[in-house]
Amino acid sequence: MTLSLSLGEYQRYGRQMILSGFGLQGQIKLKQSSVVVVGAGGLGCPALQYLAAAGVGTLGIVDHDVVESSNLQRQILHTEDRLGVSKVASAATAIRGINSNVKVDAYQEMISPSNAVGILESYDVILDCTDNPATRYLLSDAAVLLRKPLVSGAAQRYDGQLCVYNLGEDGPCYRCLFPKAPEPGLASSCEETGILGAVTGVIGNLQALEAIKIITGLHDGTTALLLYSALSHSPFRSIRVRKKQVNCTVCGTGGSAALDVVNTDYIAFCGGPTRDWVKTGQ
Amino acid sequence: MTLSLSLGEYQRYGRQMILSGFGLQGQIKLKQSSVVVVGAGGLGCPALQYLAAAGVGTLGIVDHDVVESSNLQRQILHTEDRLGVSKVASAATAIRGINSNVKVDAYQEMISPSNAVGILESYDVILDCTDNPATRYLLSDAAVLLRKPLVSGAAQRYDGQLCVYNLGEDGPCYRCLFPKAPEPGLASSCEETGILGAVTGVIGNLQALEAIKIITGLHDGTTALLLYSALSHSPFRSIRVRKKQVNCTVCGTGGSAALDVVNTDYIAFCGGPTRDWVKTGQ
Amino acid sequence: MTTTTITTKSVRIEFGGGLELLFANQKSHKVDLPGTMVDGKPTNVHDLILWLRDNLLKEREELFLDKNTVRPGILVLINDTDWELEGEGDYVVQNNDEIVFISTLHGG
Amino acid sequence: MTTTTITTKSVRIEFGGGLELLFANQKSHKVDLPGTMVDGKPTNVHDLILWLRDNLLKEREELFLDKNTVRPGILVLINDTDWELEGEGDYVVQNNDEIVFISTLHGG
Ligand SMILES: [Zn+2]
Ligand SMILES: [Zn+2]
Repeated sequence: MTLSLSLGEYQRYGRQMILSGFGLQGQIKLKQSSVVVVGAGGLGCPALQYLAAAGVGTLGIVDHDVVESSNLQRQILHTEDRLGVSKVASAATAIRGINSNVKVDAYQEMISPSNAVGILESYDVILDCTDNPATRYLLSDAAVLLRKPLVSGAAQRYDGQLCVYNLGEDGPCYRCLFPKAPEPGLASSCEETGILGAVTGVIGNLQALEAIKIITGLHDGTTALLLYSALSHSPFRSIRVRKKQVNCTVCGTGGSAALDVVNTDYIAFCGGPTRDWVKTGQ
Repeated sequence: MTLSLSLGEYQRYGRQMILSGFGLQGQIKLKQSSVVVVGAGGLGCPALQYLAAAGVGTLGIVDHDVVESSNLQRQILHTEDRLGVSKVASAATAIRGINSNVKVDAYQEMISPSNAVGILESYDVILDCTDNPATRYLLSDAAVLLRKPLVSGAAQRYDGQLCVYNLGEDGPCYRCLFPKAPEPGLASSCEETGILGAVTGVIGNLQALEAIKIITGLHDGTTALLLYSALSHSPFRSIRVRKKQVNCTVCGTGGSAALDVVNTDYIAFCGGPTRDWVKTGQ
Repeated sequence: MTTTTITTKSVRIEFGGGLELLFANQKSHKVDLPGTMVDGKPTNVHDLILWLRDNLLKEREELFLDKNTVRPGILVLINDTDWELEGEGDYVVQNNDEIVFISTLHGG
Repeated sequence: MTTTTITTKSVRIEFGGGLELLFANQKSHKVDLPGTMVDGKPTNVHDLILWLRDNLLKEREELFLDKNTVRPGILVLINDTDWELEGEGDYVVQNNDEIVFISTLHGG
């Protein structure tokens, strides 16, 4: 573990190290920390960008897909000359350009019940930058099992949502808020509903910020749901949400013990296969 | 004027073109539009990134400075291998990577009373991504003179502010809200007070979004001031602000006629030279 | 001699996350609710949900309701607070309350 | 027989944009203001500003006040509205009002 910084690091990070409540300790915490970003798309790109720039020591990136033309409108780490390249490789290249001190672990695979715990367990904070309900339940269950905070972002059309699940002793998990999955077909994807790129930018950026707050100890530890509506005169709304639910089937009393991520069929739980816009997209 | 799109453009921008209220017309408006971003730093980088990705036809970038190590913590278009390169050239390179269809005009000079009108007059929307009061007053006065909306962002420490000035018939200018400049020394800069990179990201990103809303006609035309405080439990607050002030010395009745940007000493108006953190920074 | 007092409660309703599409694509509504139900009990959020179905919903009831409550994936917010903290459907609606129905987003 | 009623107004005060540094580095304050001033007039925002100077300000008055009002660059917000729309200093403070003092930021 590195407990001091080089002169170059002082120069690079000085602007944030002089912040009250941040300091040298905050920078060292970032350097020693690891964050895994699941999904290197509209939310994952801005999140990775600001996590790398801030000096997070290790970044994991999980995505099975390759860069396509329709991604470039919002997935701002990917470039025209990396069309056809895997998103994790493209994002890793971009991150190296910003900050070569960051160690990048690239997982070019789809997160699934069988690989989730193995991939996620070595990171301090998990970012949900994915695009479908089944993966959101999977990541939440895995975060509960691994006792890690899950910074969850979502964006569709002109709207976005942000919440940190499984935070501290009494923070709720995704299932505490949404015990039953929505009907398939109601969970529409970006391809079907459209998305303004800058909306994913705002939410992904805020996900990076929440992760940085958690790592450096700047987070107040309470759970709030942030709602964003880009066309509204008053575009942001912060909601006070329930605490961990005693009767939650996963994080509630006796829940965790029964948790068996590997053998849960998340697709079936969510009512069958939902359309994968990343895969079918164009 | 191009009134249709190529197949490649349909593919690239499809996700936003299917949005209600956006459509083909919205995309064509973006393509025909031009936005000038003054300052290619913490706010300018994310703003440029999302304006380019969305397909704004022409982007102007104004900055006199070169990329330094202390910038990389938040100025996410600049890379380690472009240290020492001018910020406008570095940003232009990054934009070309994202979207080679965007025409980039790079102005490697400091915006000043003598060049402001000449640079800004050919653009539809002006983004204030600068870092000192004198330039903020200059850009506001020039925007009034040129009758263009000014999307103004600011960020320090963990806080940010966003407002669109000079919007529509009765929107206020910066001077309507702040007729008198703050005392020098009270207007502290990023170097003195510190800045968390992701905070500039959120505000710069929102500046791009406001510009896109204005260009595509999605903006509701009312002026609000958005306050952002990253560590707060309820981090955003939207404020209803005054309309254009009749007695404003610049945009009020008889004000515009008297406006003489070229011969105004903005530095003196703001109480003498303020420290330029970009220049002195390290 | 009997006196009949008709009381109504004025409530602001907001829909988000796509739910507005079921309500004439309008996000914000101002509605006047009966102060009490036919059984004499004061109007609660459960009553409000059924009232919205009968009076404001334009299409596809199954995207809003499931077994007489909001369908899974919809969060109800009472004055910027999760309704679970306020008693869920049993919360008695107050004059000038703001009640938000928001569908969770999954895109990214 | 005379009755003296002491009325106070409870007001939430927020400081932002760095102003909190002058107020013990605390952004949020709950204060009880006298309901009327010595001249018998109800307490307005101008009175509140002077009251804050006398009771809450910890240092460097010149960063908060200039000629008995807030210094240039500070915006006053009354219940999320620019005070200019509410009568500025003449606005009579109401119980439970939230008044925000925010310093404009210039960084980027
Ligand atoms: Zn739970
Ligand atoms: Zn004006």
